[in-house]
Amino acid sequence: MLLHVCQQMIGYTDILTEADKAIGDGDHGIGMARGFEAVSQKLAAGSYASLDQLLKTAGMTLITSIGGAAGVVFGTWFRDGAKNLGGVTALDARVLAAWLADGLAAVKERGKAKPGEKTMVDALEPAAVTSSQVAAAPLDEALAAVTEAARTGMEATKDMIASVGRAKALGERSRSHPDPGAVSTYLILKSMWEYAAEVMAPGQ
Amino acid sequence: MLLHVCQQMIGYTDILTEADKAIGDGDHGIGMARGFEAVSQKLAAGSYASLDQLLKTAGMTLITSIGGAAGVVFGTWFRDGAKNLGGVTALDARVLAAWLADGLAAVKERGKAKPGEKTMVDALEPAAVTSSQVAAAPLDEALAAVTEAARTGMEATKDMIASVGRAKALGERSRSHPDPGAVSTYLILKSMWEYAAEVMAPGQ
Amino acid sequence: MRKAKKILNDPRNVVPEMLDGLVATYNGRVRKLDGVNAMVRTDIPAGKVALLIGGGSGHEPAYHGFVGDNMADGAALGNVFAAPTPDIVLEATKAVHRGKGVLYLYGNYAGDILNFDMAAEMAAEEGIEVRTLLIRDDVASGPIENRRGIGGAMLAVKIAGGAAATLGTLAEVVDVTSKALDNIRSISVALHAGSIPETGQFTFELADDEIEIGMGVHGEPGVWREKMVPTDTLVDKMLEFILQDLPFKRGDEVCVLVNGAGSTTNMELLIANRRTLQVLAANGIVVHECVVGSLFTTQEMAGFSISLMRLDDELKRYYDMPIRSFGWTKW
Amino acid sequence: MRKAKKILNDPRNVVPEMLDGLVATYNGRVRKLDGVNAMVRTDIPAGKVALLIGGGSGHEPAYHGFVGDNMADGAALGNVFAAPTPDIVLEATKAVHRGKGVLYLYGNYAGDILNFDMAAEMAAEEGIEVRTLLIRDDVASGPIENRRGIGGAMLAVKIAGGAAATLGTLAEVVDVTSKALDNIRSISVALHAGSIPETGQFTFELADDEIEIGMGVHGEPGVWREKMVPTDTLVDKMLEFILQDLPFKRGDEVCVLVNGAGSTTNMELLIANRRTLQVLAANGIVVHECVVGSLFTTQEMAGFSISLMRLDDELKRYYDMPIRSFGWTKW
Ligand SMILES: Nc1ncnc2c1ncn2[C@@H]1O[C@H](COP(=O)(O)OP(=O)(O)O)[C@@H](O)[C@H]1O
Ligand SMILES: Nc1ncnc2c1ncn2[C@@H]1O[C@H](COP(=O)(O)OP(=O)(O)O)[C@@H](O)[C@H]1O
Ligand SMILES: [Mg+2]
Ligand SMILES: [Mg+2]
Ligand SMILES: [Mg+2]
Ligand SMILES: [Mg+2]
Repeated sequence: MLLHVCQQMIGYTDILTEADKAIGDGDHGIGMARGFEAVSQKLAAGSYASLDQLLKTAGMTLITSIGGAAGVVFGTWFRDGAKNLGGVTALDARVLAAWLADGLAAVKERGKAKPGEKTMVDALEPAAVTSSQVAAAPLDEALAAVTEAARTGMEATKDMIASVGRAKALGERSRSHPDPGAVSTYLILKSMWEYAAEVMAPGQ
Repeated sequence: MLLHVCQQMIGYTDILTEADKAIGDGDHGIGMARGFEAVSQKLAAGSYASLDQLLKTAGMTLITSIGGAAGVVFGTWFRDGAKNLGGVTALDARVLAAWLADGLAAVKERGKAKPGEKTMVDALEPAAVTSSQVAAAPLDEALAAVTEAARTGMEATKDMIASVGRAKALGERSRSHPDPGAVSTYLILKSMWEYAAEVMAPGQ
Repeated sequence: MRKAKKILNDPRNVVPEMLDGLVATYNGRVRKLDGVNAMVRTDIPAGKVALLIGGGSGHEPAYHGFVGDNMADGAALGNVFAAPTPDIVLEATKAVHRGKGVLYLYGNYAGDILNFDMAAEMAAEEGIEVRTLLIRDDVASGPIENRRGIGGAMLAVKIAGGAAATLGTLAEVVDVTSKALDNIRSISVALHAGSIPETGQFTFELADDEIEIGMGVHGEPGVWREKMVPTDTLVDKMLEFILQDLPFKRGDEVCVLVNGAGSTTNMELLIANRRTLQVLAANGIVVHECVVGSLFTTQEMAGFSISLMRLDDELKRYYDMPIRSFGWTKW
Repeated sequence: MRKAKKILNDPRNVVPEMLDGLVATYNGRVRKLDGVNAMVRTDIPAGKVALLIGGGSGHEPAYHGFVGDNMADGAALGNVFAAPTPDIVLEATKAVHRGKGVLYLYGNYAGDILNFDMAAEMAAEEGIEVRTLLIRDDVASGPIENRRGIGGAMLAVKIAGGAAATLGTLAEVVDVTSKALDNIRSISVALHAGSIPETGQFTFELADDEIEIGMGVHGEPGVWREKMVPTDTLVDKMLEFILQDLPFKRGDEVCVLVNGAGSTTNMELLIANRRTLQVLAANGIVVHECVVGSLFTTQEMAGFSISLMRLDDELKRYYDMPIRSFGWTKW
């Protein structure tokens, strides 16, 4: 599944470049592409006994390959989100909820961004909240709801004025454009959902 | 008359810029404008007892104000051309012939350019030759012939390959464009003729 | 849309390739760290307080070009306009540390803070004391905590480098550098954008007849946009912002940096410098020295910044020290 | 047609205004001559052989930015891309002369020769001995007598400056400088043109996807035009011309200058430097030192040049001397 996310995110480079050009410095697309390219190489290199090992490795790889604000932010989500996943080996809606909840907490702790400040937090928080509500549902249904929540949160960033990160400087000018990191957050979850629905579900 | 030449040459700035852009570095127009602007200010400043004093001053002023190759070349023509004009006070066809002949000689001596090397010499030489043939004619008629000779010489530079000066470097690429200095030479004489024909002649 | 015209190899390798070319200009006085985009001096004395600078690449010679004698001991390089990752900063930290602690000095950008802070935590786990100072010289970017680091950063690095080469403890170096930072003010003007090698795209658009005062090095918005104006009119406006901000007073002594953004000509910078000195003289401000050059660039961005640092005897002593680096050499 | 976007006052005053701004960066070590666009050192020792350089403006920091300690004693400035007039050169000559004669060192351009020669004649009339050496380092401009002076000129000025600061007679300085000139070779590549402030027009046109190898600093034609290529491919071609021209042989020792034309980024220059050193190493040529920067520009022209100077012990001695000037400082 993570491999699919990597491929998708690399494919979204131009969309994210445009989003960051509009309110930032235009490097978000190449940064995410660089990061998920590195993750897919890491995955190819070794096999992982447990899911938390996999996510921690992926997170650390994002942190050490993306750079900029996004590297730490998204890497922290992936890595620290997995800190309470014990040795689980399969992803289900409950695991997803824990990963998003702990990831969100860690990102907020690290980045000091509050909801409404036009960051990826505005997409990740609704996703985490929804995820905890559908923790008993089948994974593909849960991811469908979580993705929709992230999308709504991402859309909402259009009406926000950036007060954190590079885009902060744009203040008023950032209005009416979505936050690039929020877009990435939505696209990451969307890719997971696609995979769960199209690849895993049929198999179950 | 010289004042009229100054005004005209300043007016030709763009034509000369274009000519030098085509085969040189594009500064001939502003250089000549700078030079003749300086000359007209000199003229305004003081009055001159004799023609040779006037021309020597104008020549020295061109040398010290234009810069580049043209400053020395055109200044030498004006200044050294006047070296045998004793204390003549009025310009006639004979004086014109002496000024062009001595000026040409001095320019060739200083610049080492031979006819056919695509420089102002290719316009000045035919002008000097013609001038010596019409030395007995009225000034306006003489200038008409001299101007026509300079124009023909200037036109001929289109078929030449520059082998002297900044444009030299262009070699083949300089073909089919006239030499900017030759254009200036023609325009200077043309301005003198206009003045002789329109302003002086009627008065005589 | 117009793309940038540049001579490069694979744009994804610009940083390591550029770093090789940069290290080579040091004739062995600096080396690249294996595996990470960081460079450090080869001759850092034992027991020296270390100065580490860094940030995104693409601003050459800033920051990495200011590693050198009486300047920074090392630099951590990110990709173009992207903060260096924590592992790069950590490796560089270990490489420059000589037992007396490390001062992190860099511009106030969210990405840099997130990455340098994470590295500082890792360094602490390894028993390395790290102190951090943020460069916030751009008066056009709002209240002090929001201010960005621009051209004046180079003056801060010079003072910090001199202090780190002279003083015995990290705390003392921090004090002197803080004083320098408190006394530096800058303002910039942008004419056109620089581009990111990997995308070939310019980071912002500005009309052919427009300039923007206070625009950030990545296109962050400034104080206002207006039509082209003559140097003197523009410099007068820019200095108004700086002078009233500190404020600089009659009798103050300063050093001046007129910094080019990349493609702005030396001719324009020198003419701006001329006006700057006229205005300072008219305000009774004494100029100790003025520096003109493109020290902090944004690729081929056009524009320039003016920075002033108010000096006292202590700061002047460090400013006057000879330095030797790719970006700035003085004796 | 696209016009250049620049911040200037009246374009007709760029030279004197720029000169004011330039002299100010010297902190009193250089002064402007009254009435003419020339600058000279304030501390030229009695009995010193004098070195005078100059040419058209617009190439800053060349040439006038290379007046300074162990560099030139003075510079005569023309208008943008136009040789200085004889009176300027003469005034500068008188101001730098200390009884031991004056060396004129400048690029091989018709306008410069005509004006400096006329000044030399006037100086002779005043009893000042003048010797002239032309810089002809551009291998792309045909037979030696036609070759133009480009980036390598700065290496020649460095050697001449060192020699003039050290040796007792004009003849000796001429000998050393001639040897340097015989051992310098350069080649350039152009990406787009610079503009003339007074007309706002670019001096030549080059398609968005085209470069021209060997193109002169004023758009003089080069060896060939081609589509954009990667740095390594381009540098390999450029060095081929230089290496075979001297020719440089296995075991030769050289110093290297990778010079930017104006708006080309340090990043591009440093990556070109990296490849240059790789190629030289592969050819068994020893690099004594490499310098990367925009020392000889043509306004906002994009492109760069590579220069090599073959060294022997004598040239190395002068090359290694510390220098201090606006354009190049070394210790
Ligand atoms: N403090 C923060 N907390 C959470 N997310 C942040 C923070 N700062 C920045 N971000 C996210 O990072 C994104 C920008 O990433 P990117 O463009 O790759 O880095 P940079 O801003 O350094 O160029 C923003 O859109 C925002 O969502
Ligand atoms: N050696 C020479 N002898 C005669 N005329 C010359 C010589 N060199 C240059 N010129 C003239 O000068 C003109 C160029 O003048 P200009 O563009 O003002 O100077 P530059 O070539 O220095 O830019 C040429 O068109 C040519 O007619
Ligand atoms: Mg960004
Ligand atoms: Mg010309
Ligand atoms: Mg960035
Ligand atoms: Mg010229």
